[in-house]
Amino acid sequence: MTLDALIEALLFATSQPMSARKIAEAVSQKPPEVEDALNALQERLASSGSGTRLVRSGQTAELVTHPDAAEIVRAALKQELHGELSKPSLETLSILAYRGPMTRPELEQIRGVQSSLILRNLMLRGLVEHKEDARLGQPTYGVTVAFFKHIGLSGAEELPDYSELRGHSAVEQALQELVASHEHSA
Amino acid sequence: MTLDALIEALLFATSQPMSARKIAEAVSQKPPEVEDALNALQERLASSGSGTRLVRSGQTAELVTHPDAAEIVRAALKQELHGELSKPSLETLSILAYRGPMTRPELEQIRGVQSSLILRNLMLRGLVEHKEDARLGQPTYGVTVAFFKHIGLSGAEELPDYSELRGHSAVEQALQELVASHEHSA
Amino acid sequence: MPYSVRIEQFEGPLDLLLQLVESEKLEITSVSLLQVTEPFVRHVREHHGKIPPEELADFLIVAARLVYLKSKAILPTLTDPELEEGPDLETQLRMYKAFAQAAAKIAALANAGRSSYGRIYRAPKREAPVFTPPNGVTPNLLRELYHRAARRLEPLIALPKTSLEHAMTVEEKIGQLRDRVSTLMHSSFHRFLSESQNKHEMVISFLALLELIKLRIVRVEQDGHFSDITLTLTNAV
Repeated sequence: MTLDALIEALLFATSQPMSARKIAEAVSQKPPEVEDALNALQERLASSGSGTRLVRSGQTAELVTHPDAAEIVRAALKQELHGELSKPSLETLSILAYRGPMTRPELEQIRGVQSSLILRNLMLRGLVEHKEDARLGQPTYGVTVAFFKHIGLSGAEELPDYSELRGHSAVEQALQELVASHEHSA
Repeated sequence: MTLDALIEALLFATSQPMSARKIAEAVSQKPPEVEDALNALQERLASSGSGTRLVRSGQTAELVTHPDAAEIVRAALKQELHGELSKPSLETLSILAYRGPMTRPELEQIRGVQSSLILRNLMLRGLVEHKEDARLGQPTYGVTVAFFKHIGLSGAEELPDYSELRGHSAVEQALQELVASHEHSA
Repeated sequence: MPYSVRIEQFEGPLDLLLQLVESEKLEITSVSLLQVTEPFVRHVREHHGKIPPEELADFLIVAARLVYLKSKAILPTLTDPELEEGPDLETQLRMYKAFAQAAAKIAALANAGRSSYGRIYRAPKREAPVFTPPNGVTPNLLRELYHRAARRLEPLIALPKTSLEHAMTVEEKIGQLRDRVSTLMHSSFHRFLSESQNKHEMVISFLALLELIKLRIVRVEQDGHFSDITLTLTNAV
């Protein structure tokens, strides 16, 4: 059995998002091999006409249903449509999805407004989480697999205009100046 | 999306065996079409190197993991049940010990993070259980007597600084905010 | 009102600024920012009570930076390191706009209802409920973890109060200023600013000054292009 099939079975059985580290432990393989296998799995599901797909956010992966099946699955699970996201929520989620993981000051630099409450709110809803890497002595935040499931994408790369916004020069400049002013005041 | 992919998504998400009749209802198709699609699904999974397969017995169909992955899958599930508790799990346990029984929104209000997976895991391990009283239409959770016994206590009251910490003012206020937001949104 | 609800009701200062620039059909430039300074300040003043306390300071800071830009246009020697710090407002607004547009696309995705769903975990039937306690958990560890979680909530609960302390009300400051102007009659713009204790106070002083000029309580006089501005109390009071 190929490693990607083995990982597929593992994600299927545990029925929850799993970190690459945990997957690597479970299948007794090194992280680079797991990374390759996750890519292969994602590719195979997409090209073989599967009803499932792999969603990834940062180091976490989950096996989920294809968005084309959303209506039928929702009806079978007797679930209601997700509630609408408010404008500040969408704004925060977008910034974190395109540019995350980032620290709270970095997020606030872009939004121009104090964001601890909106972050808390989104964490309570499971759409945002602490990511492992800290920067400037601050925790970083990023969107979760649940966020991508909600909007029906398999990961950040599928976001509209991803590469353009990811490398937006104004963003780059502003964040660099933020780092500089931090160092200055430190 | 093909009918076999749609059925795959359906079986995947509901996570249980389904009769052909129920499948036909869910996808609004006639039994012969469903029969054909189930055959197609079975064949696709077998030929595309999937980690899952379709098992059919009599009139029911179920998605399961490939037998070649059985050993790894079993070990991973066992690990989840017997491995070390993560920091977030331990924190959840401590909050439920001091402040429980409480609803999931109450727990999340204190932790500031969505906690359904953690609760599920703690319940699977017999450390947390549903308690009898429901609040705000939600079930409540508390630690089990077996867990208290395991750490050498006969109940929550014997926890260090129990009465003082149970009524911690920050916790109290956070929970009041939750009630207020309920009333507000009602 | 609980903090969790209040946050959803008002959009931030950059959103307001962008809406003003766009409603005037302007490009984002330093000149267009000067053009929307007045409506921005007016909006902040009119919605003062509706802006969540924890966001008020941010609205005031943007207002202050706008007024600062405008003041610099008439008083080129004016410099304030703190208000110059970080990316300029124009850059910041452009960046904000890029994400606001992306957010609209994300909203369309979210509203399409094309969500993915994970599996529902169903425990194998034959396995009876197990009890698998963790190793090394002691009552004291539980105490420590619970206490830490409770402490983590404290800044959040104090937030509205600390934010309000941050953003002293403009009205209060206007009162103070009015008194000061009455007694001094002449007050130098530079001195007025240099007496501010910190950035927030300076922000408020700026707004208050603008307020007073608009209400024709204070008259602004400047002898030459680069000389200091003199504030004079008018007969209106």
